[in-house]
Amino acid sequence: MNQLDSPHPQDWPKSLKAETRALSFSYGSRLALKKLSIPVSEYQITALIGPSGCGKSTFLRCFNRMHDLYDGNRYEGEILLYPDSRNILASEVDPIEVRMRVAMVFQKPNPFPKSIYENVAYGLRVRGTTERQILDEKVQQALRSAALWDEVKDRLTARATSLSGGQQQRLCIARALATDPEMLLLDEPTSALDPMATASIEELLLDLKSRVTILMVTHNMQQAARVSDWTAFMYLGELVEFGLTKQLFTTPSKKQTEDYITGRFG
Amino acid sequence: MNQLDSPHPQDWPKSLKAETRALSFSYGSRLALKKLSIPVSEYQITALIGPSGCGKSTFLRCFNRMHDLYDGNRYEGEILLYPDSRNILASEVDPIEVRMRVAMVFQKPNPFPKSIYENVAYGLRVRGTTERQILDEKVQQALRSAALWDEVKDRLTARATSLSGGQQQRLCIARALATDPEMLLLDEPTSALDPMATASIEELLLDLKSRVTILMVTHNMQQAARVSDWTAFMYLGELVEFGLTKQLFTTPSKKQTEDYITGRFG
Amino acid sequence: MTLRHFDEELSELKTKLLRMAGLAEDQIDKALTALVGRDSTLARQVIERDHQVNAMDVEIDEDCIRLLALHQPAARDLRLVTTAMKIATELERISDLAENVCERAIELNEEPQLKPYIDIPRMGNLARMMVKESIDAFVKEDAALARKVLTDDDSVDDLMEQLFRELLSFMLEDTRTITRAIRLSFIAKYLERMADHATNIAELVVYLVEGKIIRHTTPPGSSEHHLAQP
Amino acid sequence: MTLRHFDEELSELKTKLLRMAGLAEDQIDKALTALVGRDSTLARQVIERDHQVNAMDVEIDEDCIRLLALHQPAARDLRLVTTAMKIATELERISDLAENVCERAIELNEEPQLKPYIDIPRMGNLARMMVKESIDAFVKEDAALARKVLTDDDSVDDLMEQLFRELLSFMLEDTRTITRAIRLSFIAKYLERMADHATNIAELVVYLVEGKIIRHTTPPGSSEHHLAQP
Amino acid sequence: MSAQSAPHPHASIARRKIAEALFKVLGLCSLAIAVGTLALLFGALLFEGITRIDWQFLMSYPSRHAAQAGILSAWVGSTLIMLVTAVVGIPLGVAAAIYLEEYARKTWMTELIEVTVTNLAGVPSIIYGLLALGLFVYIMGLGESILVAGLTLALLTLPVVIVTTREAIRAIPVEIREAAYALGATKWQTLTHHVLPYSVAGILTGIILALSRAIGETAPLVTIGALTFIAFLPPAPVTTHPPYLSFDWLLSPFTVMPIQMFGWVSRPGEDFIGNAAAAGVLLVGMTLTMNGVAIYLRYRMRKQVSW
Amino acid sequence: MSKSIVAGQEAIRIMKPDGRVEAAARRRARQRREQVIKGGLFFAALISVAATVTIIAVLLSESIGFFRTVPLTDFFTDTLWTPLFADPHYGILPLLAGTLVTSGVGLLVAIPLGTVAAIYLSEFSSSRLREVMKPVLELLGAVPTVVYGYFALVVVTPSLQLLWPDLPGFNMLGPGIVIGIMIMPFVISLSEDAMRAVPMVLREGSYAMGATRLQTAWRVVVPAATSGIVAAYVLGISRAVGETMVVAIAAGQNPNLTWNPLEPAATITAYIVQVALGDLPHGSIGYQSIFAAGLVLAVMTFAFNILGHFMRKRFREVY
Ligand SMILES: Nc1ncnc2c1ncn2[C@@H]1O[C@H](COP(=O)(O)OP(=O)(O)OP(=O)(O)O)[C@@H](O)[C@H]1O
Ligand SMILES: Nc1ncnc2c1ncn2[C@@H]1O[C@H](COP(=O)(O)OP(=O)(O)OP(=O)(O)O)[C@@H](O)[C@H]1O
Ligand SMILES: [Mg+2]
Ligand SMILES: [Mg+2]
Ligand SMILES: O=P([O-])([O-])[O-]
Repeated sequence: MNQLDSPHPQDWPKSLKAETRALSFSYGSRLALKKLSIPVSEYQITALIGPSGCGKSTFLRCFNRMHDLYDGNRYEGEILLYPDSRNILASEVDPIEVRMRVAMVFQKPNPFPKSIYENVAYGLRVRGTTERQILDEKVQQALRSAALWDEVKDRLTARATSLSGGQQQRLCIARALATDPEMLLLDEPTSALDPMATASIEELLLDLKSRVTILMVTHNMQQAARVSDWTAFMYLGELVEFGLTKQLFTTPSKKQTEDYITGRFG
Repeated sequence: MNQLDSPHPQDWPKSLKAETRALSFSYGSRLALKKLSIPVSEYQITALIGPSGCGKSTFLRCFNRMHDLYDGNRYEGEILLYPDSRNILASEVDPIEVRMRVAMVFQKPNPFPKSIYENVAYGLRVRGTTERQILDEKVQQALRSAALWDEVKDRLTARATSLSGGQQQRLCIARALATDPEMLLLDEPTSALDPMATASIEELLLDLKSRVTILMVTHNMQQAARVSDWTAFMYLGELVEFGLTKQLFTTPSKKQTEDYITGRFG
Repeated sequence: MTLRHFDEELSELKTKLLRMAGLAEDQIDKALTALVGRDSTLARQVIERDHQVNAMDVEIDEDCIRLLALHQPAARDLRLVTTAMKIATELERISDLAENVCERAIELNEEPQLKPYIDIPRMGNLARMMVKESIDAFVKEDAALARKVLTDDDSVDDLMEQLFRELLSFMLEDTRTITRAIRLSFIAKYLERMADHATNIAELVVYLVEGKIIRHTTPPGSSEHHLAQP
Repeated sequence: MTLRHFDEELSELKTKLLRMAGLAEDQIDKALTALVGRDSTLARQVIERDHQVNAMDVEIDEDCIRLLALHQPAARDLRLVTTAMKIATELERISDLAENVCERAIELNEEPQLKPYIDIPRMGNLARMMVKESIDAFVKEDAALARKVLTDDDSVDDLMEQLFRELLSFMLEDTRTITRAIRLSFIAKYLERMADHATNIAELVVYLVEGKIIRHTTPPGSSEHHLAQP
Repeated sequence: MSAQSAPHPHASIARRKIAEALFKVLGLCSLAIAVGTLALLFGALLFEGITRIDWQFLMSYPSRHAAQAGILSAWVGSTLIMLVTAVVGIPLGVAAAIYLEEYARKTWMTELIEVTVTNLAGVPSIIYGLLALGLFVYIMGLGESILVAGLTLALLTLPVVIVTTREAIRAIPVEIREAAYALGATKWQTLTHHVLPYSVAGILTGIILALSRAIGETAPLVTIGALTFIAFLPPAPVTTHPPYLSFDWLLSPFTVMPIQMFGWVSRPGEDFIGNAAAAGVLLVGMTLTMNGVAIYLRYRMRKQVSW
Repeated sequence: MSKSIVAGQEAIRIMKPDGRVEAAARRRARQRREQVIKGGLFFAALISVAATVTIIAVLLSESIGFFRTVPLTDFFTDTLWTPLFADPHYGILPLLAGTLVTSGVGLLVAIPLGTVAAIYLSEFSSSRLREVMKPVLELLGAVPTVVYGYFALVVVTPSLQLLWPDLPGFNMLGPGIVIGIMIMPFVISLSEDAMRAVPMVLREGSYAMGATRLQTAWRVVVPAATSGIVAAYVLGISRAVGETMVVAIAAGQNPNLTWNPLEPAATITAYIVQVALGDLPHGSIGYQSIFAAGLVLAVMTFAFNILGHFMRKRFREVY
């Protein structure tokens, strides 16, 4: 494992769920990620922070090969998913297979304009599950995990778009959880929400981490500070510093990190 | 002057630029503001905070009668603009006249798709100024005030949309300043910007307040805390608490305010 | 909605402070026992244990810094965290003073007892009570209880002055008692300082609850007018 | 880009602390002059002035809370603010101790001088130096200078022990000197505490600069082994 | 406020307001012309034609005598041609739109397809007539038949279907697609589970608009040699013998309503103007009904969808 | 992987190491299916290219015969178009003139009225009026052209004759005006779209500066929407040039080299209709002449369409 020259070298995750090794990524000829080696600690929350355009979203979307949907994108390096140490960027790996293991929640809540129930059940249906009983059970379980069950249990057939923004985002989390993913990616999951909805999502993430490994991007440093266990600070497609959140926010080892988190960047 | 039952009654602004008196506002039949009496202190920054939908933007937009652009809106009560104590909501007052005194900057930077120069000169042109020399002078002065002159002085004829988000927002501020408004309204002026651009706008506002009275809405409590002198906390169209920012954020007098600023709302 | 996780951290912080306070009280208690019972072994244990309190001070300090850095509390939450940080320092000082008492006790134990200790344990217990009550006030966020502690401080000061006078008379009578009397007067001074620190904690609690800084508005407990002209 | 306004506030905070430290040093200085020059008027002035330091303590405390609440600093900024808050408390204590020195000086002035004061002013000046240097270290954010202060503390402790021994011999010789000797030993103790507080400040500076809490890792300056068996 | 740049704010406001009032009058006049034309057109058609519309008019073949002439063969022809157009044009158009929106990568080929689609949308209909005349009638030898007419109109409506379908599909936010993919859905699943169901109202609107345009087309059908005088019906598509279905009607000659109307308009003399107007009333009625349905559908859709 | 293995989970875990072989087979099947679907859709998309190519091919191949007989110089310089006469002339100019005059009249009606109406609808009208006007304009655009031809012949020209009593029954002015009204909804709709696409925040920005509605419309909205509005004009021109039935019915069918809209004349489209209505044998010069005329028309409209396409694309990219 590539140990960064951190002042706290002992503070490298003990148990990994995933890890990138010299991951580079280009949009066409534009190199957006430069040899990133970042670990993702199992059953913890890892946050990616950095100025706009530094490649946080790009990095995140490598983990479920979202970039494969668009032309001209190129990965280099590896993303190993543990425990099987599979390199999910390998050409013989089907992106769909990766997406079945690694779920994602987006910046803007994006429920399907279907019923609440069908939204949550969708991942299962795509995988071919049709038995009503399994679906019911899983949907309920996922909604409970997303702390949404009590609010929607009486209107599972209502349109998902009739929910409030915060509820929609929790629904999207429930949808992602319904298929028991090994890892959950979140790309600025609260940037479209008001402070109260944000707080409830943050609470939810803290609850969820006992069950699923979470990798999240956030624009909001305070959010990373509040919820994450590990933080990676990126700049211009490169990793500047990775470490325990509490260390990074109190005693960062790099001047650049210090400047960024105290708002004196650039 | 209507003194709220604040624990610090001495902390009411000394010198007012404006003041609402029992201001109510309805969108059609929907009552959005309920008898608000809020002072706006001269040459200081007053921030409006509160949960989404509490009526912050609605309140702000009363000050330049933006609501007159749409049908079915109804004001009640008064907004007095000092020193002349004119009630700008009076039916004989032309909204255009109000807007010539009170400038506004919006949530998303909205430069006109014209040159940088023309953007700043727009307010003057609208008022009929055509002399090149006056325009040149005013444009430069406004760009300097908005801390943008050095960045754009060599490309005044470039398209405003070619600027970065933060620069665009400063351009919008320059545009608003070019006509020497008495008061500047800002509706979440940094919510579309990244943290660095946000910081530069905040610095700018702090610089500007020696010259113009500022009333701003912000979603971001920390921002209100950082930049404002006075804060009004609104909820469901009503004023919950108004006071010195430093008091409101350290020792609010209302439980509701306390809960909101510590994130325990609702 | 509540910020459950943050609230949990805050209550954990309180619990830690409570534990630290318990430890500090116990240090006072044991120091007094060691002194009164002339038990140097116990005294050494107390000295030994001070590092635990020190460690908790550092831990609480780090927790507070972390909470400030990661959660950026405002209003009451902020007062709670900064207050906790300061209370930890006070408790640490109290434990230090208990250590000092023990040091003197050990020295005293090498000579015969000067006199039966009556006022000293009373002072000590009063100081311990004040620590306990101020921390209770903190945990319950009870300003009234905190204000009560402030008045207790006067009794400690009175006791100390009485003790000083008594010790002075001993010294004047018999020069062989001087070393011991001085040691005892230092112990009295230590106990008085403990009470002062408890007072500080109580003042912090008032600030926590009411948002008002009241220290220096009460007559300062540290302004000593003991040893009034004999 | 820099956060100009916030940086201004931070440097204002530093300036305030510097002013407060200057005041505290001056209090020490004046207290020593009053003591050595047997000038009760000056001593009373010092006691009178203590409230200024207290007021600054409250002011800095409020400033820090305000900065924490309004700007939510992180990393070094956060360390700066919390450190400033703690340093103010230390300075306030130092000024209190200067006040205590003056109280004893006034009492001493009502009797003939026991002995020419040599070690006491030396101790006092050393303590004042330590305060000055620790605050310099803070303003310059200079950890090396702060570490130097930590070593100075030992000299103060040595001086104090020497003084205690000397005072003890006075008392044993002549019981009429006891009251004065005790007052002087308290003064010595106060000065030693000042040095300890300066040490605390220095430790805070190291934390500010390096992010490491070093207090309690150095042998505690307050663990007193004076009054070694006569 | 600075006094130097705007010395008389009230005067300036007043002046600007006058200009504004003048412009408003101008705008209302322009709109009035458009609406007035429509009203006038309806009025004229109804005035001339309403008396001619009756059962007999609907159920008669053309005739040399204006009073006996009817539009039976025309509306039957129109209906059958629409059937062919719909069957051929809709699947192709929708499929092409799906390809362009969902599958096409940014290549020169895609760009070419895009340009040709927008170009075809603007090509005069008579050019389609020439295309059909050259290709279907002569090269493929399909004659002046219903099939050729249907194919021609299918080609003509293809761009309309493609453009409106694409717009409907494009209205589905990319987030929805990414959500489906992120859950492990394949492209086809994403398409059939989400994209098409959510855009069906928009697609339907496009189809109706395309057919309403086709039903009024005259020039291309004239060009391929449609006759105005058809006094018989095409063979019935349903027969009494097995296999009960017949496609002979596809190759039958035809006329359609707009051609019938054109025929009557171009005849010298006043007699047939009434017939022309009556056909016009029916034609306009049909297209307006179809458009009305489309407008209503779109209105419903707009109200419903909130992404 | 989450610890709790609940019954039924196997169904959805095609990734489990033991299920990998089966998953591979399923994956291949799935990928094959996706490929087939993609191929089918691509074929459908190609139809439009094929149609364009075929149009060009048919027009070219049929006109080659024509241009073997008629030299290009004659075609573009001769001032008579009489292919069916005994003394045939093949000068396209009269048809071109007819086309240009009718479209010109149409544009003179459609562009000013359309632009003003679009600005009015987008910037001034109440939302109620807009909601009513948009569908009305759409209906105006949906009326079959043959009906407009009837309207031009039966209503417009007689009305114009009240103004100019010696206006012939067939003339270019009447159909020109009707073409203008016909493409007006199109111009209004496209320009209004372009103006609507200008974000509301820009307008509010202007109002907030103290601008009136007209100033906002004229100084901010129209400049911002320029390329969209011009694209509307260009596509409108293409429509006008290709319009057939109105002119065929109401402009007369005599090729007549004149720029005077009060005279009757034939347009390219009208000529094609006229010939098609007759019974010309396949391969005859008359038959070929309609393809030559069509080629000219196609070239013109292609040019406008492609120009308009790129302008619209540009304005769409801005917002
Ligand atoms: N589809 C794309 N094609 C080309 N370049 C892209 C694309 N998406 C992103 N980029 C570029 O790659 C870089 C990294 O973008 P990315 O979206 O990952 O940044 P980010 O850190 O997530 O920023 P933000 O905080 O604004 O979301 C940026 O410079 C961006 O301009
Ligand atoms: N144009 C409108 N018509 C009807 N109701 C409106 C309109 N605009 C806002 N409202 C309602 O008025 C209330 C106040 O809205 P406003 O936009 O002022 O809230 P806000 O405090 O600015 O919220 P946010 O922080 O989300 O911007 C809300 O309930 C909103 O739904
Ligand atoms: Mg708002
Ligand atoms: Mg200690
Ligand atoms: O530590 P103190 O000097 O305040 O007792």
